Amino acid sequence: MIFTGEFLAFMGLALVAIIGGVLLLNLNKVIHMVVALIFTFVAIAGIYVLLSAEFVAAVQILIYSGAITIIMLFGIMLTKHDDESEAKSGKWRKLFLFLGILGFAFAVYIGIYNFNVEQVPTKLHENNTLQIGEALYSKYIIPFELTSVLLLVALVGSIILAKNDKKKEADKE
Amino acid sequence: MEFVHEGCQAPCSIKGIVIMMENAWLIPLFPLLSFLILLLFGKRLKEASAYVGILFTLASLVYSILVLFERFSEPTYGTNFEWLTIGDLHLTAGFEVNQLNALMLVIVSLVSFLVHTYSKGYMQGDERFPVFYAYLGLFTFAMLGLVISPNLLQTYIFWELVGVGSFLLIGFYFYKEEARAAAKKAFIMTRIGDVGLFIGMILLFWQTKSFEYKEIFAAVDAGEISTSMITLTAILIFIGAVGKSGQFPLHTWLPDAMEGPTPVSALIHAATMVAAGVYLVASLFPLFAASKTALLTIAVIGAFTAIFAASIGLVQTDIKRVLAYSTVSQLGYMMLALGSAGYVAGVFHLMTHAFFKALLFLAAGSVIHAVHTQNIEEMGGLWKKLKLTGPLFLIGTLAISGVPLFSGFFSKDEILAAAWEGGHPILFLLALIAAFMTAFYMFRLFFMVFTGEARGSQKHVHESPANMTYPMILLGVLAIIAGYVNTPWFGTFLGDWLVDGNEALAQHGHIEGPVWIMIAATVVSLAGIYLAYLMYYKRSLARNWLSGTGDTLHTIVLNKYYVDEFYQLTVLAATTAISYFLRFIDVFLVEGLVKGVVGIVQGLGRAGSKLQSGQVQTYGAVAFIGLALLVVIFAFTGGYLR
Amino acid sequence: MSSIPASAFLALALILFCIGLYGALTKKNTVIVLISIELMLNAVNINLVTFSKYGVAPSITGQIFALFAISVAAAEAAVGLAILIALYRNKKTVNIDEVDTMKN
Amino acid sequence: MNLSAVLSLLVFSPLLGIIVLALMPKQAEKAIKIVGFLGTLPALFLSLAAYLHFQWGKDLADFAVAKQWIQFRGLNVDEPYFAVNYELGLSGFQLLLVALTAIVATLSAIAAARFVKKEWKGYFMLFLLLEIGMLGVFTAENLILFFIFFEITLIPTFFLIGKWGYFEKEKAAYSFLIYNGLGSAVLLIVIMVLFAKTGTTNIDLLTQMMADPSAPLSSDLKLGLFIALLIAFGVKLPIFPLHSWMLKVHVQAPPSVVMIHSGILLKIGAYGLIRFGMGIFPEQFDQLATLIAILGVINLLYGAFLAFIQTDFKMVLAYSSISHMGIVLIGLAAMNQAGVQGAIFQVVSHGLISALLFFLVGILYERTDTSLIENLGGLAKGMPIAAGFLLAAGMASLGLPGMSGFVSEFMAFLGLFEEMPWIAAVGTIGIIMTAAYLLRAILGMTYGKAHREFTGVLDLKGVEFVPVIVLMLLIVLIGVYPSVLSSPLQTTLETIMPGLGG
Repeated sequence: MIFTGEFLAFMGLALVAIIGGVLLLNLNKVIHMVVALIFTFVAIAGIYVLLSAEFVAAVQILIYSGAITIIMLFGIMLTKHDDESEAKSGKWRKLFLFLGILGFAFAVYIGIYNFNVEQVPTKLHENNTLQIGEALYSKYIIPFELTSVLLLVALVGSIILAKNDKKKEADKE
Repeated sequence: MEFVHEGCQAPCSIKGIVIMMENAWLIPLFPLLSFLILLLFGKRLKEASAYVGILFTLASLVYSILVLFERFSEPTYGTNFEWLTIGDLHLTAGFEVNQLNALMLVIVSLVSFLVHTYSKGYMQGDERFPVFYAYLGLFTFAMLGLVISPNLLQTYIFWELVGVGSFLLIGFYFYKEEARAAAKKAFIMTRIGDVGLFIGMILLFWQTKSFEYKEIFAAVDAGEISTSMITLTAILIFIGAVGKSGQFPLHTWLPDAMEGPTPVSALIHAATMVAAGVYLVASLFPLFAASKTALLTIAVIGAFTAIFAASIGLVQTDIKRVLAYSTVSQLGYMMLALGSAGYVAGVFHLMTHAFFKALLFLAAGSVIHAVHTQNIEEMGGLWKKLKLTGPLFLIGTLAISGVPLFSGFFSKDEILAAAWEGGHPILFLLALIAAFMTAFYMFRLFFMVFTGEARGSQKHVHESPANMTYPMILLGVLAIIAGYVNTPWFGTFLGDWLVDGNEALAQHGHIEGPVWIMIAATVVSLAGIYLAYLMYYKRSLARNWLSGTGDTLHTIVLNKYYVDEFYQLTVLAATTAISYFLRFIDVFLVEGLVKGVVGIVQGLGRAGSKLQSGQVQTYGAVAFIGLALLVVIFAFTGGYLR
Repeated sequence: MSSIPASAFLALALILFCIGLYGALTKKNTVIVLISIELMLNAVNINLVTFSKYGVAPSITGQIFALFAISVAAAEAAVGLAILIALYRNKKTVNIDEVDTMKN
Repeated sequence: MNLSAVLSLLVFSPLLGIIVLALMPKQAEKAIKIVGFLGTLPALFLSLAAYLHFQWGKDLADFAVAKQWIQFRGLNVDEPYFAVNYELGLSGFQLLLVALTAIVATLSAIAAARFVKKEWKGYFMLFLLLEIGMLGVFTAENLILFFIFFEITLIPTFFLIGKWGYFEKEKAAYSFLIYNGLGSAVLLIVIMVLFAKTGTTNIDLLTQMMADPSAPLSSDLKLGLFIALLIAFGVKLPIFPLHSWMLKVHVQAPPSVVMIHSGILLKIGAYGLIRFGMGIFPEQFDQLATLIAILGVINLLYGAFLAFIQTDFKMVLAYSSISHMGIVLIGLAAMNQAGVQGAIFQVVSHGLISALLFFLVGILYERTDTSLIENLGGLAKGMPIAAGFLLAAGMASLGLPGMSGFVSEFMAFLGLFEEMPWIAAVGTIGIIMTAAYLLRAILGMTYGKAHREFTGVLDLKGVEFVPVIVLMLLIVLIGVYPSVLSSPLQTTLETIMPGLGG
């Protein structure tokens, strides 16, 4: 195995991502968990760069590290949290789930291990954004437009969901 | 439908002109038409229905007579078409006109026609008048169809239809509980017999691969069927005849069937349907003749029924029941004749009996019509009031008693001769005793009804209308002269004709008995009449000189030897017991099974519903663990479960 | 050409996916559950992008799909949060094991 | 002439009715009833046309249709495909059952217009869906397709019983669903094993494959599969002791559904036994023939004896159905042409007769509010026409010659007497018992003293005559001229029989 700069970068980013994930599982305060996850998201953006997907990396930072994390923080702020929540829930379930996930990971790992992927030179890193733009506006135009519809629906839906009850409550009072 | 002419042997195609017989299938069709028309339009036709029925049966009658006359000069005619294909088995339907069939056609259509005419008067005013005629049409159709059937299957089909016709007519007064019970009993009792016929027929089929009489007889002749099989099938078929003809173990329905309207009793339970059993045995005679055991069985059952029913007839007080038991007894005679290989004797008596018994029933109907009761204790002295019915009834009584010169005398004589010649001296003796009893109870009936003082409340006693008396007169004439077609004195035309051209039957033709038999028969019947005369007319002999009312013997006989009660206690009770036992199984075992199944399903359901905590995470966890398990197994085994 | 084998990326994605899954199925706090799901989606995106570079026929499609997945995830997060808030308003809790309306 | 679309059209034609119904307002009672009735007509006309097509001497194979549908295989490219095709076909036997289904369904729609008192829209939609299922079951040439249609019949029936039935309708519906669900689960296992082992679910292919001694199934496995099939269809038929669900259904379901249920759904069991049991596993059938004959006789007698003591006329009819299905088993057990043909005849004939009887019972129940024999009596006075038809239907049911019941009973026994005369002889007791219990029940209701409160009840009227007369005419037609049924059957018999070695 050759320690190229690329490899070192990968190792570092991967480590950060995994540590972020583990912290998410083990931290006690909800806010801390979310913050831990920001590291993971950013690290993943780095991984994308390594995979010659600069545009996706940018989107990743914008949406995950930016938008989604902020949304989650708002969610946390708008609700009450008795933070030492981890307690009674079934130990057995956790154990079984852990074993199951371990088995699953192992099985998939065997698949990955035996999976020999050929590598051919690509031009993905050249004008990545241009390529994506061309593809999006030609081949994937319909899914793209549908996505916009989806986002619109999600926007309207969330507003209604979040708002509707308030009105009712107001009616009650 | 393609008609296959196979019954037509060489001579007939040369002689050619068999127009009447060729279309003999029309004969049963006329009454069927009558049935259908009345069924559909009866309500509108009302009383006019009678004319429809009468006209169609008249057509049948005329046609039957023409066919009979044609049959005198022409050989047997028959034709078939394919009715049902079962793979390579081809079952046919068709018709055949042989001597026996032709004779039966005339008897049946004649009696039916007369009864149709008679009923016009008798049933006057009944609100279901058209229905009655419709039923009569159905019955006549079935009976005529039965008579011309060329194969066992078709015979069986019409055999059952005849049973239904009889069932419907017995239950005609459906609102009477007795009628309902009687109809049900008649149907089920005859069905028991029919099953015998059914089994016998099918067994025979697998022996010969055919239902055709001709082929069966050919196979019997050629010795293709083992003797034991012949005996078995013959006896099974005879069971069918036992059911229909009211022979001993299955006779109980026939007296009860008297709940039907009286013309029906005359038609079905005297002249035609009950004779179907005898007819069946007669038309299958070559089969029976091939087995000594079968013949003996028939003879013994016939003789026993004859004396058994006669003894019950001695004490009955219902005019129709007396006649019913006498019918059973006379049918026993016919069976005895056939069982003693007296083919001609049996058929001959069948014919004469049809006439005089129909006469008796119609006359009895006329009496009932006049006095509105069936109990002979409440009659008496009707001779002067019923100027026509009385003498006619007397003619019938004389004929059935076997008084010389009347038709019954000749046929009964021939049966006695057959029994004697057939080597059954004991059966002969039984028959003789039965003849004595017959004479006695018939005259007892006659004296009680027509002579002496009027008992009971008879107010407006009047003779029946013309359309009731004319049929009786015609039958009266026949009851006198029908015997002369086959007598030892004037030639045995009927006997010779019946067995003509049929080798299997030739040896069972007319039987010339010793003269002493004739004398003995005469003496016996005269003795019976004299005894009845002493007891019921002169009353010089007390009615209870032998056995008073209330005596054990009298009670037993009056209750018909408790056969009904016996069945009630054994067969019916057993059936009910089995049914309840099975219900026990159904309720406890099968339902238990059900409960078990339900329990398991419910248990599974409960266990399942515990998993339904409503928490998405649990669901997800369970689903994922399952998936993981599958994936792991998949990974380790490297593919499908092998 | 890259010196890192594709399996490294796939393995990383697998680990992240498992972490996300464990979190989604065990955490009580609904917000965290939602975030865990986001993590799983991210893991999937890594795979998509990986296969857009590696394999016999690399193409931009993988990245495009990753983009779609991201936008759907964003929408999901928004709706999920809206539901969460509505739920909180009714139940005064964000603990997922206290939400069992499906049972009735 | 290409007729391959006709069959799909035939099977799915009720869909048209469903769509139209879906668009109609709930309250339009009359219009819904008319549409529901019209929805059954295309299938009826098409099936009659197919029958005429056959009678004019054309080949029924013209109707066969086969399209690729589902294909899949394992990860290895060299593995063969597992293909589930969309295959419908029509043989003489299937043709008869399809025609029977179409006829009874149409008549049942008429009956439903009479008997269903609420939520007509839902009723007729489910009813038409049920018809699709039934038509599909009888035309499917493929086990998986068969199974799908089989399941389609279960669900609507469940709702039809559970929603529109009498007092204990839910109980009846559940016991129907549980039993038939179990039966179909067993059936599914059999189908899957066959599929996995042979790679095909086409019935004809399977039949040929099984006849081949080198088939990839051991004889033990085949026997096991056959027994499983016997159980699966035994539930449906039903065979003692799997019958108790059917009693509840017959008593609780609305008359129009019972007409379908007893007339056709039970027949799926018989159809399955003949087509799959006898067609695919002839040797195993032969091995167990004696057992099946005994089961048949048990069914026959058990049903008859129990019918003899029932107090509810519907129960009498329910047990009589069990009894009559015994005759189907008897005919099949004979394993000869007469027996099998008798069994098939019995399937059709009992379909018609029981539809007629249950329709009449429905009428009686509606008019008098009771079906207890002891509460009735003397109905011939108040409603002579209905009583007359009831008696005639009873006569048909007890095997009166000249009606369809006799022909089938006769042939079934004819067949069995050749093979197992003793068992058959015991079975003939059933013939007597049938007469006894039917007469007891029917005479108990129609004859005798008239109950005063029933003197004013209405007789049959108007549209009620249609089902009664059509069914009666068919019954008599088959009884008098059985070739209408037997001629389409000859080819079917010829294809089944070689497998039986007889």
